[in-house]
Amino acid sequence: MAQLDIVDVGHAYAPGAEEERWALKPLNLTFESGKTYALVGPSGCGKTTLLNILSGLVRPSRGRVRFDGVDVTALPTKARNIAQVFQFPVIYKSMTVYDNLAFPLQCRRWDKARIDAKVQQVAEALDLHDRLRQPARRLTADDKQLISLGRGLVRDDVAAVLMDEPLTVIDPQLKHSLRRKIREITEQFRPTVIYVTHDQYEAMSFAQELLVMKDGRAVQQGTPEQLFEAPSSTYVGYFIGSPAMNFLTVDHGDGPFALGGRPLSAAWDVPASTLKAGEVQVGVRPEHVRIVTDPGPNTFPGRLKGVSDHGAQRVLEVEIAGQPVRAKTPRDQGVPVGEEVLVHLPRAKVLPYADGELVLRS
Amino acid sequence: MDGLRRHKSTFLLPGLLTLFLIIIFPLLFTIRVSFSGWNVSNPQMDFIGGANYTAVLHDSRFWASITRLVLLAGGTVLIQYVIGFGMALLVWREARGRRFWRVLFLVPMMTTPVVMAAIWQTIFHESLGPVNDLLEMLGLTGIPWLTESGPALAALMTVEIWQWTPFMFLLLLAGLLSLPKEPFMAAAIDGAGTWRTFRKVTFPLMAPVSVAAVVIRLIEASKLSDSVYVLTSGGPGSSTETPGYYLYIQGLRDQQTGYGGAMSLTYLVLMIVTLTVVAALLTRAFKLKGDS
Amino acid sequence: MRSRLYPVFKYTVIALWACFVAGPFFWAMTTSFKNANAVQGGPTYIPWAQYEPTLTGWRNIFGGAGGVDVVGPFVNSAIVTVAASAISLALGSLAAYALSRYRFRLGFIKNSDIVFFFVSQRIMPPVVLVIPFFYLLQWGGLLDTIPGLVIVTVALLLPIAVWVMVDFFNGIPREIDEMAMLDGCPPFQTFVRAILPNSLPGLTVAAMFCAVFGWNDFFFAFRLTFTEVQTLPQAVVALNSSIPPWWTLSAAALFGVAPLILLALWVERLLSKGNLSGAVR
Amino acid sequence: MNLNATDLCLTVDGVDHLRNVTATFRPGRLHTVIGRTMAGKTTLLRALAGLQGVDSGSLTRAGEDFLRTPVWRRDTAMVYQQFINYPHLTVFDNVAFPLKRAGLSRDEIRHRVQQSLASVGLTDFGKRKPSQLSGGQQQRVAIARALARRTGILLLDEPLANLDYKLREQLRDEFKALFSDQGDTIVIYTTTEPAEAMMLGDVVLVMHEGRILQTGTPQEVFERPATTTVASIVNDPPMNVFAGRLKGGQVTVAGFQAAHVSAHLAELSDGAYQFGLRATDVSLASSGVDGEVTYVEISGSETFVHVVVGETPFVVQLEGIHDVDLGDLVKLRLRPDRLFAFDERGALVRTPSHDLVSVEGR
Repeated sequence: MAQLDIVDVGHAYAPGAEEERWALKPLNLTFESGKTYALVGPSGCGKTTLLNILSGLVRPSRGRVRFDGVDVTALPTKARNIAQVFQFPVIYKSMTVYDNLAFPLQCRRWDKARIDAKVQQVAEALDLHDRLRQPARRLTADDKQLISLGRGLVRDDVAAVLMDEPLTVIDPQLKHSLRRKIREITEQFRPTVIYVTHDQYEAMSFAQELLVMKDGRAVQQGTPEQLFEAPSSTYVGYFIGSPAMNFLTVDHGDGPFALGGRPLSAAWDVPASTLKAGEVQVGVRPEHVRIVTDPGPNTFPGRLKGVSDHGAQRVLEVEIAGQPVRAKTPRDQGVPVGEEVLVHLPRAKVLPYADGELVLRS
Repeated sequence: MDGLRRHKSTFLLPGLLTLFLIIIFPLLFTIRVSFSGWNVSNPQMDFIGGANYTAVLHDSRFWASITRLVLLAGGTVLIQYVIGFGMALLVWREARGRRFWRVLFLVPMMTTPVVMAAIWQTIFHESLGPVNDLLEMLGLTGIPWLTESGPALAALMTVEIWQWTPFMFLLLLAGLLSLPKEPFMAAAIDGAGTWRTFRKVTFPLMAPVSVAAVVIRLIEASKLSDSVYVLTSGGPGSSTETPGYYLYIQGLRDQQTGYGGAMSLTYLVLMIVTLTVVAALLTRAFKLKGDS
Repeated sequence: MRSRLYPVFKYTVIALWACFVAGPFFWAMTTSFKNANAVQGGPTYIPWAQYEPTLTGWRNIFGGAGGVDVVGPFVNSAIVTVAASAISLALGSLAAYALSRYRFRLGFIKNSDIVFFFVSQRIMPPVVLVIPFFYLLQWGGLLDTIPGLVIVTVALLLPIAVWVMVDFFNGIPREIDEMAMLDGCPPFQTFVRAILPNSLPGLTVAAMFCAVFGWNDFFFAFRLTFTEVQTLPQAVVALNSSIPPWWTLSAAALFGVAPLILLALWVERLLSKGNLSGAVR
Repeated sequence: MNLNATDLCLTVDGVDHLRNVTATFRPGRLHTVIGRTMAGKTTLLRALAGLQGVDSGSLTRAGEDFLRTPVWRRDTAMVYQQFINYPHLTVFDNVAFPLKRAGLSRDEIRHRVQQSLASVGLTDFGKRKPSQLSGGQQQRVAIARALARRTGILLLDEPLANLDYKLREQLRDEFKALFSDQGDTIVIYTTTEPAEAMMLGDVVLVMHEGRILQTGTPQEVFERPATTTVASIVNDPPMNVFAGRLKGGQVTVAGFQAAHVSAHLAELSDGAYQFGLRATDVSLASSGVDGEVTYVEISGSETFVHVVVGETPFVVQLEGIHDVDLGDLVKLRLRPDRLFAFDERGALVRTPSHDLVSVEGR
């Protein structure tokens, strides 16, 4: 297990392209030893490029990659001591499960007894110990993915385990259980894991920290809770959470914000001097929007436009001052009678955004 | 797709019937003629029982040609496979001018075997051909390639290898090009060297293509006769005769139609049985069944 | 782990094999410019330096005095190849489509057995077929005619077409067929409008194999056509008689294989684009 | 013209795919068929489309024996889970394909294709090939083709299953508008996701192991699930179902005292029951039943905490994203007033008291 440092790394597939068009814009990152990370973003966001730079498949146009302080930028995959789980399950077809797991150790010329002990230990954790003698090609796709993971885990010294959308070809039905299994195993062995996915569910359920990427940039890094509670940009607010965060354009003078002529206070004060002339928005999660019966501070008259029944929750579509707001309410709260409603936006949960970026508390 | 039963035959039947009609008449004809004494002096569909078959069983020239074919086909196909696979591996990925090499290595299979055999005949010519010229330049003595049985067989094999290694090369290269990248990356990550990667990754992944290529070549090689006709005419004596060529001599040149028919069918059954067994053995050896 | 000698080894092997492959062509090329004296004088390779090149061989094959005509046979070969390939592809892809999409069951006979029946025709040695064909064509008055030869060649090519196309169709999702039917196409239209347009790579590969095997057939032509319809291989082999005029033979041979050498260029392109991979699997 | 299925049965290789499926599908309604993977949903759609024969039963539409009508005359369009389009045709020609088969005039075709592409937001993509589009766009093309035909029957087989969750969320919202006005078309939509079924369906059919277990409005199915199986299928995460005893006004479950009985169960006689409790009705609290966290997953804006109490597993749904670690010891509070009671065989006995009451308007 190692700490991975990305120092000023950027990459362009077409040499000489201007920086705006690089697949990965120069960035600095640190992946701490023994933690699990997810790189998440839509296709083309640069997450796969970053993964390939870590695995040595792509040599970055600039910057250095360090594993535990050692510069590995110029080293090929083979010399980097990483493990990788691919989108499509990769196993050695001609070998048994046992031989598949033992293969990396055989390549390293470990002695037989040591290999055996290690393989047994890992197979136990993967729940494959009763199938060690079976030909690996007979296993189902999800078990094959576990073998791929296992081939990394048998090596005590593996620097990091990279996973490239490992659930892509797994039956929807089995995705949950495999994801759960992978998580349990990584909790047990604690390798440094970097997990690439386009699926927010997967990323948030799996990783301790997420790195949200967009257009070749790392937009925000943080725990799932941080991304949910304080998205650094309107993009993250949209990307993380379902339904997405509500964003309302507000008026700002010298005093507090105003929405539809009524004052709206946010979680923290934003000095007018920090705001340029650009658009100012506030963001509030649908989970935090409340339909109330009594007027009060941060409470606005709204118009109920529609109701979506999601089962245990309902999503109410409300319009405040001509802007749509969604509120997620528990089912047993029922649906308000009539069109006119009062909407409360709890002050502590209303975050200010200027030009799409969170305005930091000064 | 149920409810479409009426339509499915409309697609299949034209092709199936055409082939059936083209094949079935000759087959029935051959079966019938094999029980007759039809020959050049007695062109009649009489009935003489299994006499022709008894004669085939005792025809040592026929059985010698069968043995020869087994060695010839087995040997050349094996060599074709090894060279074809080797060349495909060499020009598979990074290689300077690989597209040029690929085209060049494909050319012989495109050329007409009999036509090229005629050229080969000039190449192996004892005094005027370049092979002996080359040997002499190297300080060796020339070899009477086409007039002594050992060298004649060697010449025949050389021509076969030249002609058909490209076919192996084509199938195997196409197979290699369709392999996914990931297993090779996984092997690199696991620390496998070149030889281990070949043995544990490339070769197993190529097993289905390999089996298909070898079986197809064996089928085609079992019919070897055109090149023999042009190159050695089965000679000297009958030392390079293949069953295909011997059948031609008996059935067509000497017009022993009845006897030739019996021999054809014996040969056909032998080939079908042998090739089926070989295909099954290869398939099992590479554990292709039950693969997901 | 690869040593520095590896590239040296690699390109040496490639070069050696390339010499072996190209050798006969080089020999034929150089011989085609010789005359009787140059051939009788023992093997020589380099024109001007070792012998004086002449165009006798090439003149002979294009109707020069005392030569042979290869243009007529060339045309015959082309007609037979194109016609037989076209028929085989049409019948073969129809049958292959049926075998790929529908389940057939006739007693113990299943789809795979029918595919095997098609492919197994390749095992038949031509000699087995040629005698009965002789009588069959004679009876139909088709002996020594182009249609006769086409029919026989179809028997040779149809198995190839079926073999390639079944695999190819298996690679096209069935949902495409289903969708076309839902969109209002009866089965035949489904095949023509939705499947065939997506099968070009497969058809190309099948056509390539058909062309090679059709063009290169010698045995059937040799036994079933004589004077009226001679194909190119026949014409060349006829030159290979007792006193070989090697220069003419070489020129004719090169002329006969040239179209197919061009085919190799095209096959390589298919290969590089990955179109052949599906057909091989 | 209703589509009536009666006692449809299909067994393939000894596995029952359809078991006595009887249902009436009505024009102008959207029917969602909800069930787990392999429940027989796809088989049902394929049987309705004529792509799959059945062993017995009948299928009629306006007096016509539909089972004898070939696929190409069933007036049916279908959208697959995989994004199926004609690879060789442009987007425009893909949508126009069925219209040309139907023999419409060129102007009419052009008009309809443009209208249809506009409705799925692909107006400017007509000249592209499907392979040049993203997965979401390919699926939109498939939907546009299905809509353009204005068929009597429109089948959608888990059309969102293979899309990212953000896209799924977006298309789900669009579908609501798209299918709200389908004139006389019978729309049948299969899904594994309760929220999708509830949100889109006018009628919900719950399918399991080839059978239709319950048919009703989303509300009926959600609030009065006929059996424990239905209850677990229509809730996401599945409803917690546990065996217990009712005795002297107390509910006991496998050794722990779960709850006092609230009013709605008061009249029930003592004895063995199965109880159901939605994940939203279990919470982590400072006092309550002791349990251990076995797994945590995050889905959109909710955290699902899997807790095991003794031997009984529970799923707790928390709003928002919370940091809970595997192995944490927690206390659960079960809401007694939200308990569903089923008999030992799983049939519904009582529902929580005030469910249907608070629902008004819409």
